[in-house]
Amino acid sequence: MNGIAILIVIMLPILGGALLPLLDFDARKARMYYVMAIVLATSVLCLSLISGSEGTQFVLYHLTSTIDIAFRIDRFGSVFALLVSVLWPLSTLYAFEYMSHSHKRNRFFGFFTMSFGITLGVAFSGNLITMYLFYELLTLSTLPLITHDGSREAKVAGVKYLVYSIAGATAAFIGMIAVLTRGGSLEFNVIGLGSAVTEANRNFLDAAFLFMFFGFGVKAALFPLHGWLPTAGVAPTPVTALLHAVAVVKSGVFAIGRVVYYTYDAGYLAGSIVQKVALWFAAFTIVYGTVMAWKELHFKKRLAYSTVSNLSYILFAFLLATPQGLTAGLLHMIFHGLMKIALFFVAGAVMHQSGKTYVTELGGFAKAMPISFGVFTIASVALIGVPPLCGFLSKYAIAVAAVDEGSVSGYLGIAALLISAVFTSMYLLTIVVKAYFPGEGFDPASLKDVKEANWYMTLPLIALAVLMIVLGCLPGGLTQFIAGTLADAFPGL
Amino acid sequence: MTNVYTLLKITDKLTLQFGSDPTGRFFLCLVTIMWILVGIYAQKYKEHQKHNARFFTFYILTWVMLASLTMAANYLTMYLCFEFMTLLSMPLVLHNGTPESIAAAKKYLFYSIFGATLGLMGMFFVNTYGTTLAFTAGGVLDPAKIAGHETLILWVAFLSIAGFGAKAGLFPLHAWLPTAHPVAPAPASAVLSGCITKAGVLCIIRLVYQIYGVQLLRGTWVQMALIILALITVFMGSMMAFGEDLMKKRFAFSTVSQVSYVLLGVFTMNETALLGALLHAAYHSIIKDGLFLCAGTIIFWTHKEHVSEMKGLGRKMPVTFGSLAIFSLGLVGIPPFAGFLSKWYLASGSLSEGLPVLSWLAPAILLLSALLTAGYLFPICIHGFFPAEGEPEAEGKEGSALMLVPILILAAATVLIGIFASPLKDALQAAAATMF
Amino acid sequence: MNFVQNIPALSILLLMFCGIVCLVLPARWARHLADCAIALVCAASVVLWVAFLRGQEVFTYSMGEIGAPFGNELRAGMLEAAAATLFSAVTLLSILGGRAHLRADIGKKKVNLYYISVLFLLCSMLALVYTNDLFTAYVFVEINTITACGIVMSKEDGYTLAASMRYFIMSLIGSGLFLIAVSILYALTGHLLMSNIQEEVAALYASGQYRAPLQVSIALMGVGLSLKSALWPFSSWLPDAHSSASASSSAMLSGLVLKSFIFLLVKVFYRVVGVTIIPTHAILDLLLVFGILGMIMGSVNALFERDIKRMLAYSSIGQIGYIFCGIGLGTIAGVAAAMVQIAVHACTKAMLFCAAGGLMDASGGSKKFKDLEGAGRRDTYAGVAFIVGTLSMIGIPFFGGFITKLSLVTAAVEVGGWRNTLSILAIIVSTILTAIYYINVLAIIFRGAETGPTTAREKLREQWKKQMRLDTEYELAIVLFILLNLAIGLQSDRLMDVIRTGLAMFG
Amino acid sequence: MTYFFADLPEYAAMILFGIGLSILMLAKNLVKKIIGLNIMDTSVFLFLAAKGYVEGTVAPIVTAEELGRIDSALYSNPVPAGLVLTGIVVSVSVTAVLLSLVVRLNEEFHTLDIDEIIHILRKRDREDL
Repeated sequence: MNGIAILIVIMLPILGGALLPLLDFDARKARMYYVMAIVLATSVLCLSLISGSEGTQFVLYHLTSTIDIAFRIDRFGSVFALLVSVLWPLSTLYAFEYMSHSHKRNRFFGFFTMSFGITLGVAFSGNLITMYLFYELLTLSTLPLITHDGSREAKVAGVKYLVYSIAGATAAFIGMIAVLTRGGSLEFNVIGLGSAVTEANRNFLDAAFLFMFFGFGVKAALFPLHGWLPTAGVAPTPVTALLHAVAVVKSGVFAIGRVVYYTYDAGYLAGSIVQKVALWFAAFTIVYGTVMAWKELHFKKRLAYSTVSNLSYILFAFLLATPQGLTAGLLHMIFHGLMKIALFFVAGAVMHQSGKTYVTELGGFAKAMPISFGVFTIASVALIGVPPLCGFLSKYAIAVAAVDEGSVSGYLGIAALLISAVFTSMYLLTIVVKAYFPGEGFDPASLKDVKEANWYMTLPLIALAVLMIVLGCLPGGLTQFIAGTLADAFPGL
Repeated sequence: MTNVYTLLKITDKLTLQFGSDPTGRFFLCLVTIMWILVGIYAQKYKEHQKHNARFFTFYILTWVMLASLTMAANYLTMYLCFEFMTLLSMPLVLHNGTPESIAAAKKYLFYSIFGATLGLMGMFFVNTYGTTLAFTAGGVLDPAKIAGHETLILWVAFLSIAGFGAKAGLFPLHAWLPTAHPVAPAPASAVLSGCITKAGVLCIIRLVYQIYGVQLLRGTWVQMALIILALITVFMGSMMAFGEDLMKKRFAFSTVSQVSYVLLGVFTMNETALLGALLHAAYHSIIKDGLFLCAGTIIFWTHKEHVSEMKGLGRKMPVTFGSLAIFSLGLVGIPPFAGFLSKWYLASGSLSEGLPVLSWLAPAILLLSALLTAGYLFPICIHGFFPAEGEPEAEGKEGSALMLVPILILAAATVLIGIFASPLKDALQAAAATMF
Repeated sequence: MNFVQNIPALSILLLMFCGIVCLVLPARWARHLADCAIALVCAASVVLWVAFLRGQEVFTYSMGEIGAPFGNELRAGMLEAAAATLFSAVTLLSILGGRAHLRADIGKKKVNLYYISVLFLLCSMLALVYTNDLFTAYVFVEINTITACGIVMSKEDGYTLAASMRYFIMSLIGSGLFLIAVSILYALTGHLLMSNIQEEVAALYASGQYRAPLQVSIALMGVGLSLKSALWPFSSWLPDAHSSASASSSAMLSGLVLKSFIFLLVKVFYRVVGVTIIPTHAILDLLLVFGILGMIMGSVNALFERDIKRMLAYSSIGQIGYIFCGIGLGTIAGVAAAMVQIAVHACTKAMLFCAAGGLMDASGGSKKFKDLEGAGRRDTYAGVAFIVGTLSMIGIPFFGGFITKLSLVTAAVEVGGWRNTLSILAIIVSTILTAIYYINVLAIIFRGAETGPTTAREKLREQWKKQMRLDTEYELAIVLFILLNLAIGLQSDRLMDVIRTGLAMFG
Repeated sequence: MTYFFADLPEYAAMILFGIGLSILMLAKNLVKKIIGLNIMDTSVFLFLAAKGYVEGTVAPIVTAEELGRIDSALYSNPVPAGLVLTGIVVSVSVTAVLLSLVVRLNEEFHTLDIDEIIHILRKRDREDL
C-alpha cells in the first residue's frame, strides 16, 4: 500500500506537469490554482509518507535479473524529500509572480512541476539504478527550464548543462555497472560492498567509486566539473533558486552520500586513498567557489559560485565517512537549501522589480525593498555562520566532524571552511553594505520606481527567514530526525 | 562564573549562556561608563553629521552586544556576541558615507570576521578535546584527550588567540585600526578605540585563562610567539604614531600600541601582569576616549585634522588642549597620572615571569614605547599652547558644555584614578586572582 | 523431421515467390501480398523462435538432396530465429510507417516494383541470417545490394540516383572483398559450409600452416562486411543514401540492412573462424578502434547537421559504431551487447525515420530544421516517437537504449587494458553528443510561437481533427515501434537469455 | 620457378583483382567503374577455376553404373565450376542494374563523372538553403 503511495507522490506532479500544456489554461488564476493544488497535494502526501511510512520497500519492476526499479523510504532519503517538499510550494508561489510577465508559462510550470516529482523520485529511490533513472530524467526535465527565455545565451547554457550532466550521469552509470559486476547488486544495503572487497577487487572498486564520485560530482558542482552552474544562472530565478540551489545540485550531493554510505560503506572508505582524493577535491572546491564568488559581480552568478562552494561543504562532510560527517552533511544540506534559496529569491525579486543584475547597481535598494533586503541580510549572516542562525550550526557540525575524524585531509577541510567563511562574508556583506549604505552622492530619486515585491514573493522570503532563525535556535527536532539515518548507515552504532 | 543564565539550548553542547564574573563585571562597568560619556558628547557632535537616528541606533545596539559579550558565559555565546558586535559597529565606521569610509568599514568588517573565524576554529577543537565550552578558570581541555595531540592544540590555541587579536589590533591583523578611525565620526572612533578593542582583549583573556588554561600555554612557543607579536605591535604602533600627521590616525596607531600593552600583560600569564593588563585596559579606555573626544572637538569647531595645522590653537581652546595635556601625561605614564601604575605592574610581572630574553626585553620596549608616546603626544600640546614665532593666529573657539563636560570628567578621572588607585587596584587584583 | 525445421527455407522461398508474383500484380494487390507475406514470415519466425524456447535443438536444413560437405545448407538456432523475427517485424512496420510517402515518392504505377525490392531485400536478409554456406552468403549479399539500391533509387530524383550509385559502388567493393576472401578460404580449406570450414581452420591454426593467407582472408572478410555495414570511415555513402530515400526505405536501410551484414560478420567470426581463434586476431582491435571513432565521428557529424534525415543517418553511423565496439571487445559479453544494439537500433532508428517522414509531412515536405519548427506539435505521433527515441538513445531505464548501454558497459568494464579505457571514454563522449543532437531536435520540433489562450484551444481542436484524418497505418506503426522499444527495455532479461543461448548455439 | 608457374593463374587473379578494385574505386567515369567491377569479378572467377582444376584429372562426369566404384582423385573438383557459374550470373545482373542506373544518371545530369554529379547536387543543396 505504501509502495503505491510512493508511486503516487512521484507520479502526481510528473503527470500533473505533463498534462499542463494539454489543459492549456486560459486564465492565469486557473493555472495557478491547478499547479498549486498539485504541488501542495504532493507536499502533504510526501510529508505524511515521511512521517508515517519509514522503512517501506517497494519493487516496481524487475528490469533485469540483477536490476530492479525499486523505491524505499529511509531516513536518508526522507531528509532530502523533506527539504524538497517544504521548499517547492514556496518556490511555486514565488514563481507565479516572477513569471507573470513571461511567455510560455504553461511549458514552464509543466516542467517545473514535473521536476518536483522527479526530485522526489531521486529521494525515494531504492537502489542506484532507480536513482540513475530519476537523475537522468531530472537533467532532461530541467533543461527546458534553463533555456526558457530562448536567447542565445540561454541555449548555450542549456547545452553546457546538458553536456556536463550527461557526461556525469554516464560516468556514474559506468561506475554503477562496475559495482554491479563485482559486488553483484545495486541495492542500497548497509553492509555495502564489504563482502565483495578483496585485494583483487580493491583497485577496481576504487576506480568505480571515483567514477561515481566525479559522475555525480557534476551535479554537485565539484571543481573541474562545476562550469555549468554559473552559466545556468540565465534561467528564470525560481529555477535557479530551487533547482540550482536545492533540487538539482542537492540530488548530486545526495547521490554521492548514497554511494558513500549505502553502496560502499563508511568502513570501506575510511582512510583509503580514494577518500583522500575526494576530500581534497571537495576542500579545493570550497575555496575555489568562494573566491570565484567574491570576484564575480553578476548577482546571480555570485550566488551560483557560492553554491559551488557550499555544496562541497556537504560533500566534504559526507566523505569523512563518520557518523558525525553524515549528520553534519545532511544538516548543511537542509540549511544551505533554506539560505541559498532565500538569497536567490532576493536576487530574483531585485531583477523582477528593477531589472538590475549586477551587485554594483544595488546601492540603496534596502530602502526600496526593505523586506527583501532584511531577509537577504539574515540569510547572509546565516551563511557566513554566525550563531544562532542556522548556517552556524551546520558549519560547526561539519568542522567538529572533521576534527573528530582527525586526519590531515580533515584539517585541510577545516582550513578551507574557515577561508571560505571569510570570503563568504566578503562577497555577501559587500552587497548588504551597498544596499543599506549607498554612501555619499547617492540619489534616492533614482530608485523611486522600485517597489517592494508583492506578497507572492515576500511571503516565501519571510517564511524562509523565520525558518532560518527558528531552526538555528531550536534545531533539536531536526537533528534528531537526521540522526535517524545513523541507524541505517552505521548499524553497529 | 556565577549567576549563569541559560538563554537558549541549541544542542546539548551548544548553549547561549550568560553569567558574570569579576573580570566581566569590570569590563561591563568600564564599557558602560564610557558609552554614557561618549553618548553625551555625541549629542553635540551630532550637529556635525546626518542620519543621526541611524547612528544612535547602532551606537546603542553595539553597546548591547558589547555588554552581552562581557557577560557571555561560554565560548559560543562569546563568539556570537563578538560577531554581532562587529556587524553592528560597522555602520558606525561608515557613517559619513564617503567612499573611503565605506571602504574602511569593509576593511574593519573583514579583518574582524577573519579574526573571529580563526577564533571559531578554536571552538571546533575545544568541542572535541575539551570537556565543556563554558568558561572555567584553569581551562577546559581534557588532558586525557589531548595526549598525543599537543602540537595540534598549541597551533589551534595560537591561531585562535591571534584571531581574536584582530579586534585588539594585534600585529599582523592591526591594519584596520588606522584606516577605520580617521574616517569614523569622533564618538565612534572613541568607543571603537577605547572599548571595542577591549572586547578583543576580553576574548583573549577568556581563551588564555578560561579555555586553554595557563598550564597548557605557559612556557611554550605559543606564549613566546604571542608576547613577541605583542611587543612588535607595541613598538611598531608607537613608531607609526610618531610619524603620523593626521591626528586621529596618530591616535589610532597609539591605540594599536597601547592595547598591546594590555595583551602583553595577558600573555605574560601571572597575576601581577594580568593585574597590570586590566588596569591598563581601564586607563587606556579612559585616556584614549578622552583623546578622541578632544580630537573630535577640534575637528568639530575648526575642521582641522592635521597636527601640523593646530599650532597655537591651544590659546583659543584652552580647556580642550588642557585636557589633552592631561591625557598625554597619563598615557605616557608619568606619576601620579593613571598610566603609571599599570605599566609598573606590567613591567614587574614580566620580570618575575622569568622567560628567557623576553623578561627584560619587554620592560625595555615598554620604556622605549613610553618615550615614543611622549614624542608623539606632547608636541601637540606644546605647539598648541606655544606656537613658534611668526605663526599666523589660529582660528577657533572653545566648545559647548555638552562636549566639554565628558572631556573634563575623563580628564578628572585620569588624575583621580592615578592618585587614588587602590580601590580599583584591589578590585582588579581580586578579579585577576579568579583567573588562576 | 520436425515441421518447424522447414520454416527458414520456406520463409525465404515464400518471399522470393511473392516477389516474383508482385511483378504482374496491380499496385494495390502487390501491397496486400507483400504485407501478408511479410506478416506470415514474421509469424513463422516467431513460431520457430518459440520452438527454440521450448527446447528445439539447433538444426541444419539441406537444400536439395546433396548433404554436407557439398550441398547447400541452412542452419537455424535461437539467435537466427530471433533475428529473423526482428528483421521481418521491422520491415513490416517500416512499410506501414512509410506508406503514405511511398505513394507520393514513387507513384502508383511503380509501387508494385518497390514491393518486389522489399520482398527480395527481406528474403536476402533472412538468407544471410540462416545460411550456413559462405558462397550462398555472397550471392545473397549481392541480391541485398541490388535490392537495397533498388529501394533507394525508386524515388527517382537526382539525389537518390546519385546516392544509390555511390552506395552501389561502395557495396560492390565490399562484396568484391568478401568474395575474394571466400575464395581464398575455399582454396585453403576446400569447404564452403561454415561448420566444415571451422574444423579446417582450427586444424590449420593448430598446424601453423598457411597462417598468412588465413589471416588475410579473415581481414578481408571483416573489411568487406564492415564496408557494407557502414563502419566509419567507410560510411561516406550512407548519409546521402539514407537521407534521400523514401521514409520506409530509409527506415529499412538504417534499421536492418546494415545489421544483416553485421550479423553475417558475427557469424563469420564465431562460426567460421571460431570463438577460440578470433579473439587473438588483430581485426578485432581494428574494428574496435574504428567502431569507437565511428561512435564519435558519427555523432559529431550529426551535431552539425541541419537536415533531419541526414542527422538520423549520421546518428546511424554512430550507433553502428556501438555495435562494432561491442564486437571489437572480443568477448561473448561484447558480442551479446552488439546483438542487443542491433535489435534496439533496428527498432529505434526505423521508428525515427518513419517519424521523420511524419514530421516532413507536417512541414510541407521539407526536411530542413528551419522548416520543422513545431512539427512535433502538428504531428504528435512523430513528436512522441522522437521523445521515446531520444530517451532511448540517451539510455534512460525502461527504454531499449538503456539495455544496450547496460550490456555494453558491463562488457567493457570486464575486459582488460586499453580496450576498457578507450571504450568507456568513447561511451561517455558519444552519449553526450547523442544527447545533444537529439535534444536539439526535440527543442526544434516542439518549438512554436506561444499563441494567445483562445486561439490555442481552437488550434488544438483543429489539430485533433487533422489527426483523425491521418494515416492510421502510420500511427499503428509508430505505436508498435514504441511498444517494441519498451518491450526490449522491460524484458531485457529474456532478450539477453535468447542472445546468450543463441551465441552458445553458434559454437 | 616451377612453383611460380604452377600457381600462375592465382597470381594473375590477384593482380587482376587489384587492377579491378583500383578502377572501381578510383575511376571517375561511371562506365569505367563498371568495367573495373567486371575485371574484379572475373579475376575471382579465374582464381576459383584455377583452384578447381587439378593436373591430370578429367571432368567429373560420372555415369550411373560407375557410381560407387570410382576414385574421386581422378576427377577435377566440380564445385568451383558451379561457383563460377553462379558468380557470373550475379555479376551480369549487377552490371545490368548498374548500367541502367548510369543511363538514368546521364539523363538527369548529362555527365558520367561521379564527382561532377556530386558537385551539381551540392550546388543545388546550397541554392535550397
